[in-house]
Amino acid sequence: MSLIEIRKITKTFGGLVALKDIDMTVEAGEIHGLIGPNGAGKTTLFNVLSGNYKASSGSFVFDGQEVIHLRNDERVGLGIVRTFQNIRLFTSMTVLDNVKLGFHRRTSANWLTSILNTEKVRREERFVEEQSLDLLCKLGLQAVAQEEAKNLSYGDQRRLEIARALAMKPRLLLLDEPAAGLNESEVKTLMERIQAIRTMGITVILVEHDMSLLMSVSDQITVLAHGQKIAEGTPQEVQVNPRVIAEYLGKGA
Amino acid sequence: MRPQRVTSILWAAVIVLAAIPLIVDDQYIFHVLTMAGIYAILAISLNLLLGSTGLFSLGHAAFYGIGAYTSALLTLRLELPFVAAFVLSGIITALIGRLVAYPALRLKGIFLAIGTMGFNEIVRLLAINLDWLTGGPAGLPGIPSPEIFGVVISQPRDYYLLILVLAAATYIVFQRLISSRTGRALLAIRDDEIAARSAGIDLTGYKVGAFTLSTFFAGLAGSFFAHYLTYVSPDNFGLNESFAILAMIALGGIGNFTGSVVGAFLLVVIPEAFRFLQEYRELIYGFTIVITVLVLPSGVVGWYPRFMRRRKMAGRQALAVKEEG
Amino acid sequence: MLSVQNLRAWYGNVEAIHGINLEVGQGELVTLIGSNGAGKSTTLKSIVGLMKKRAGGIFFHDQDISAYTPSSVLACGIALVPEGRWIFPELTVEENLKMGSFLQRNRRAVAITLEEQFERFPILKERRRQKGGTLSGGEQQMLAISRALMANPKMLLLDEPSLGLAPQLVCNVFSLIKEINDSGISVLLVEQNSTMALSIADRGYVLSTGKMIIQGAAKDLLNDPKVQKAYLGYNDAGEGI
Amino acid sequence: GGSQGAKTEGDNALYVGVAGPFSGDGAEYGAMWKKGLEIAAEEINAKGGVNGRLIKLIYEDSQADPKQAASIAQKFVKDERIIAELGDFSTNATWSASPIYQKAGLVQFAFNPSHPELTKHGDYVFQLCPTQADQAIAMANLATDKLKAKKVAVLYLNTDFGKAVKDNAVQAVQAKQAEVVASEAYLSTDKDFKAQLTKVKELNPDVIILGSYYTDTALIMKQAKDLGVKATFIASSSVHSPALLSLGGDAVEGLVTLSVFNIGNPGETLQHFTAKYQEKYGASEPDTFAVQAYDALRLIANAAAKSAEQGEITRKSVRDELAKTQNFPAASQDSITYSPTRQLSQPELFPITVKEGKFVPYHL
Amino acid sequence: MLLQQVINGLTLGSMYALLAVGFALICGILKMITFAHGEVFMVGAFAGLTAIAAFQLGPLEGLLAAMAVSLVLGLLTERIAFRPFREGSALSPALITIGISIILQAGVLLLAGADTKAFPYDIGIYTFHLGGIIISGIEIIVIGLTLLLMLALQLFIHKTRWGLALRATSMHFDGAGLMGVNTNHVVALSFALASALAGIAGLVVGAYYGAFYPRMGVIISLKALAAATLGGIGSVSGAMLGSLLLGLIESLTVAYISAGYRDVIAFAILIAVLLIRPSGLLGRVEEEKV
Ligand SMILES: Nc1ncnc2c1ncn2[C@@H]1O[C@H](COP(=O)(O)OP(=O)(O)OP(=O)(O)O)[C@@H](O)[C@H]1O
Ligand SMILES: Nc1ncnc2c1ncn2[C@@H]1O[C@H](COP(=O)(O)OP(=O)(O)OP(=O)(O)O)[C@@H](O)[C@H]1O
Ligand SMILES: [Mg+2]
Ligand SMILES: [Mg+2]
Repeated sequence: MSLIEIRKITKTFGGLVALKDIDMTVEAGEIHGLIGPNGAGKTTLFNVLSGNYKASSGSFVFDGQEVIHLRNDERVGLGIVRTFQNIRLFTSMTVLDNVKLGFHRRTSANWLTSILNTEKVRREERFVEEQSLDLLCKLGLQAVAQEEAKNLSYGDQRRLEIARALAMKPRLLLLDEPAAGLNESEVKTLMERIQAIRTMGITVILVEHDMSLLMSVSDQITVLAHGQKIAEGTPQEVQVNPRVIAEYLGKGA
Repeated sequence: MRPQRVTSILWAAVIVLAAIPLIVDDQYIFHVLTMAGIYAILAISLNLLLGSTGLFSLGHAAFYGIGAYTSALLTLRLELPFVAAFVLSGIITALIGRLVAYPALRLKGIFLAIGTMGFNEIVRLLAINLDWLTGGPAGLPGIPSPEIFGVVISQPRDYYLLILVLAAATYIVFQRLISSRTGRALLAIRDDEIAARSAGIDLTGYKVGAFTLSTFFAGLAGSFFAHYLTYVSPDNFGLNESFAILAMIALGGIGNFTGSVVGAFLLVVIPEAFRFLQEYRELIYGFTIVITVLVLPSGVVGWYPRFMRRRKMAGRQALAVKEEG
Repeated sequence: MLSVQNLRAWYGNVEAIHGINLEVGQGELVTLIGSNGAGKSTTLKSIVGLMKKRAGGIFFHDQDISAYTPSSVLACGIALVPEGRWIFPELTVEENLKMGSFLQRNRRAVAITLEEQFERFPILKERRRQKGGTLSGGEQQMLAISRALMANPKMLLLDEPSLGLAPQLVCNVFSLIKEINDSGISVLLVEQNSTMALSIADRGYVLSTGKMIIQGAAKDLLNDPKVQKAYLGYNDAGEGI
Repeated sequence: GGSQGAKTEGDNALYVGVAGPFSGDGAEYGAMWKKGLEIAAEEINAKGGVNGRLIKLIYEDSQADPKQAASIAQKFVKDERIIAELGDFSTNATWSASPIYQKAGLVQFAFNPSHPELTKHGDYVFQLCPTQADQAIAMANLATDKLKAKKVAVLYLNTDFGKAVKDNAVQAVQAKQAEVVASEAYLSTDKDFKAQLTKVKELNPDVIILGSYYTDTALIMKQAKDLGVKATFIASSSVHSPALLSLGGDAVEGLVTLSVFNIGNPGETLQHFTAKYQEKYGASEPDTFAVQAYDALRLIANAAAKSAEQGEITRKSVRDELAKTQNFPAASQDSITYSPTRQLSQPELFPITVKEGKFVPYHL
Repeated sequence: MLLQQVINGLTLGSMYALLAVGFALICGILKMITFAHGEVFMVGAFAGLTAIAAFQLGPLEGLLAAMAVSLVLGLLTERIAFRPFREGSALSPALITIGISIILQAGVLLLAGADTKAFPYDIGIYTFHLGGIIISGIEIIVIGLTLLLMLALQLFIHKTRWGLALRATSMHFDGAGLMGVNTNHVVALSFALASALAGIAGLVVGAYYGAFYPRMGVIISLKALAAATLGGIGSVSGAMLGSLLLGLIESLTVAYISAGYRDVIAFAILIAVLLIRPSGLLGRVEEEKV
């Protein structure tokens, strides 16, 4: 049984069919590339998988469990975590708090214990603080931990988003164009980072327009166009697929 | 500000306030401070919705009224002791707040504001119309003074000390909450609902929770008010009251609980202090609101840390330039 | 004709454009390419005055327009087809087009321009009473371009006109852009689809994280391995960056 | 304000606090109070004040808001110069302050509200207006006995005042075997009564009893006229004001009300007051609110003068003397005597009607 | 009686409509709320009344005066309360307008006094009897004038260049700017229209009830806001629909349920409608694209 089984996912907006009968299988520990021209429906598929959008129809089995009717936040509890194409940080909160929020599902303080500030809550809070700082160090953000997130540079914001996602202890990580707006060296470290993430046992689905990045890290690739799957296979297979070249890669390939 | 510093400033403030009766013995001053204390609780609790969670609720006075009437009825009709009525009115108000929250949260932005305004009017009009329950337009007089474990509170000074304890407790509760996991989740919801959901935060659960806690304290404030004036009537809980609480929050700084206390204090004291201006008093009140929002958009208290931060930043930039050069 | 000198722009405190230079000559078709988030849209938005915080010189016909509002930039003759199209969803196609010539007070002149546009885009004529928001992506893109032409601009700025379009529509759009350019209107084209863009353009610029990294004749850029490395990238997947 | 509270040397005036609506929804009634109070104070002071001490008024604007009334009460109570308080306007505002005045032992002379139980909070609370129990019953009797009404409708302001009118009138009408076909409430902020009036008109009552103030009454009768309502209107004493005539125009022709003061055969005090009023404020006639305010301050001054005769003027002595008031010649009632419940012992009401744009005594 | 109540409701609704379209214009363009609209209405009413009473003008000149004063006041409000906060939260303008409304009420109370003032012209003279229903002359004036103004507004919005710009601005603020529209002028224009209508409404309502007083704008503006919300804030036709509906609901509640519960039911219906259609009857629902 694969970790992720997506069957016949369809998503419509009014009359617009953004996704039509998408099937996709992802094995545990895999890095799965998802490509396609602008407007192909990649982000929409992410939204459906993460629970931001309700699928019009179809099924999403995660680790043997049907999760298609679960809410977004409930799926996070199962380890389905995403980043956003248009970065969405908690802009008026500090960098540290942004990462701490990643621990939300992994901690248990409730309204009452928060107010009582019990020993357990304090212990938990210390744990979150340590772990968050640790994560920030790993991503090289420790110096800006007390800055408001909106004051970060674009590259730092991207890294913070990944730090927050990792704090959620994902089993499946959906990365939506993480390299967008990064310079070459940043892209290079990102690539290493994605590989490191894989070694942590996290399955990744990666949407990326940066082909050098995508082709080198992906085990499998699915290609969408106009809301439909037009190809899938290894990077080598996909790169020479004439339909993919025509629809996406362009004749220059 | 660091939590430790907040706590030490808080304790210093409470000690100073608690010492007031040693210095002055003036019923009127106690009365004004007592009213400020009630409004501090109201402003802090509404600030949790408005400032921390980003819910534009304009019906807080309705919950204040529900608390007041509940407590009045529990003591007058069921002859419950004050302590029981006080706690129960908080709980009952919170339950109603919870009930209102579920549908209300479908509304966004100004629609939520208008919906809650409508709710406020409905509650006031029901208080006028449901004579058999609420005493109708004449209200419910003769509410007993609080009796806490055998000690009867009836002097303005005693009321003042009691509300001081309650307001300080409220402040601590909300301040603790907001710096905890729960509070962080609320702030995240205010910043970006979609990102918050994607961080695993149950939006409805937290919003309803915020409504529940906020209305719980509004109910407590209402109960205290009822037993303080020993009289409740529908006039006390109209939209004007909701607007006044809103103004206190804005004056002190949206999302800032210390600010809410300061705002409540200022907007209770300023109109009292300007009583001698007679008809011009309302003008002063209006101008206070307009000018504060224009000049200090982040409030009297919010302004201070921001100003300091700006200076700190300027300093840091100057340093950076030096290093480069 | 258009000259951008040392342009910088900020979103809040974040600098998105770090001082770029760019020229578009009379009747030229120039393309600006670069990866996602490189600052292409920000550049166009700065030119037409949509960016609140910007610095540097922008000259149009030697006139400094760097402090102009969008309205006065348009009055000078520069029209922008924005990223995301910015169609007015509840207005009909015809009303959307009329908004394009808002600065033209003469109703007769507007009617004439409208007819010209309908001739160019028969599909829009068919849909003239339909609400803009209900058009398909391709139709919306045509509407956006057509609306910009309603202002009779001397220069057209296009921000990813092929975005969200089916490949054959993409071809149509590109030949349309060429046609517009041939009719004497200067064009500054921002594109993701760089191969297509470079194949119709006279000259090209490559932008990366807010800095201009390469510029030159379109033909040269098309075959420049540096461009492919910086932007297209996939050719050297094996080398590993 | 400590300086305000302290007795200052040389100022031995007698201070009277006034708490009422000088802004907000009831501001126009507060403005009328001021007119009556000013005349009373001037008169008393012109005669050398009380026992050589001038009367001074301290106005505080409560907006008839219970919460503010309580604040003002605390303020007045601690101001030792104040010997009595006048106000508030509504029962709500009065009641919210009553416990404070009562506990401090300062007279709360709520001369305006007419709630039958207004004075129940204690022996420092006094009333001047005939209660709604008295007024409404008199109105009902007028309808059933003199006008021989078989069907009566009641339209009332949804406050304690209006409700008291309604409750008592309905009871009294039914006691006389007449039918109450409708009783419709409205809010103090309402200005549109057409829906209520259309409904009432359908039921075809002979008499419509109003529990309203004069502004509402003028609007109600204008709209009734537009709708062609034919019934006779009987309203409570609060409508006796020239403002009713100017606002209502010919629509209020034929309105009957029971005034608290006798315009047909005015006593000496009333004549005197009317003259003063017209001299000071122009041609128009005084209204209920001004007349009662005038009486209220004079009653306080009288009680103070009486206590001065006995010894010192204290808050307590003022209360005691006020409670003992007997046959005091007033403008509203020819003679005022207080009952043990600190209400008028035998209030007299004077039927008047609007005829040719004027209030005239009503005779059948 | 039903028909008569319908007429009553329509008259009331027409008066709400004159204010409600103002809310629709302002909230539609700026997505922000004003609490000073009722006072713009009230000040207009007093301006008209003063013009008529003090300068012996006719009712039409009075209307012009009311319009002019309200218009200026509306533009001032926009400058003080809205322009500085275009991008910020809707809370600041809400608060400032609350402050402004307090100031205006207090100001008029000081200048004009607290007493309710009558309208110097008698306009209730004509009444028409139509088979048991009675319609007064002023009712016809109120409904007629409202219809006329609404028609003019609709024509302006749908047939003129600036009307088009106004609609476009409400749909896409920056987009309209890009088309060469001076969006500041459009915002000012919508405030001017809203306020001028409020001024007219002020004098008309004051004359209709024959009562002018400083707090005359408080309740009617709250109702108009409710009506605009009911119809879908931002939609001018929605505001009209909402107003007429609210007027009808009110008079029918009084007729068939109870006067005391009139506003309870009116607000309950408002909330119920919002729960079913969170953007009102004719409002647009926008799904946020992630
Ligand atoms: N909330 C929405 N409402 C209406 N249409 C939507 C919505 N979200 C997405 N769409 C449409 O669905 C289609 C697919 O969009 P999507 O964002 O998934 O594309 P994508 O493959 O991620 O493209 P890109 O590479 O540009 O990010 C587009 O036509 C888009 O306009
Ligand atoms: N409204 C905004 N607020 C804050 N940052 C922004 C905003 N719009 C763009 N940015 C940032 O500015 C930088 C440049 O963005 P821009 O939209 O100009 O890129 P682009 O080259 O047009 O990319 P794309 O190909 O995705 O359209 C990016 O880092 C982007 O995240
Ligand atoms: Mg995408
Ligand atoms: Mg772009």
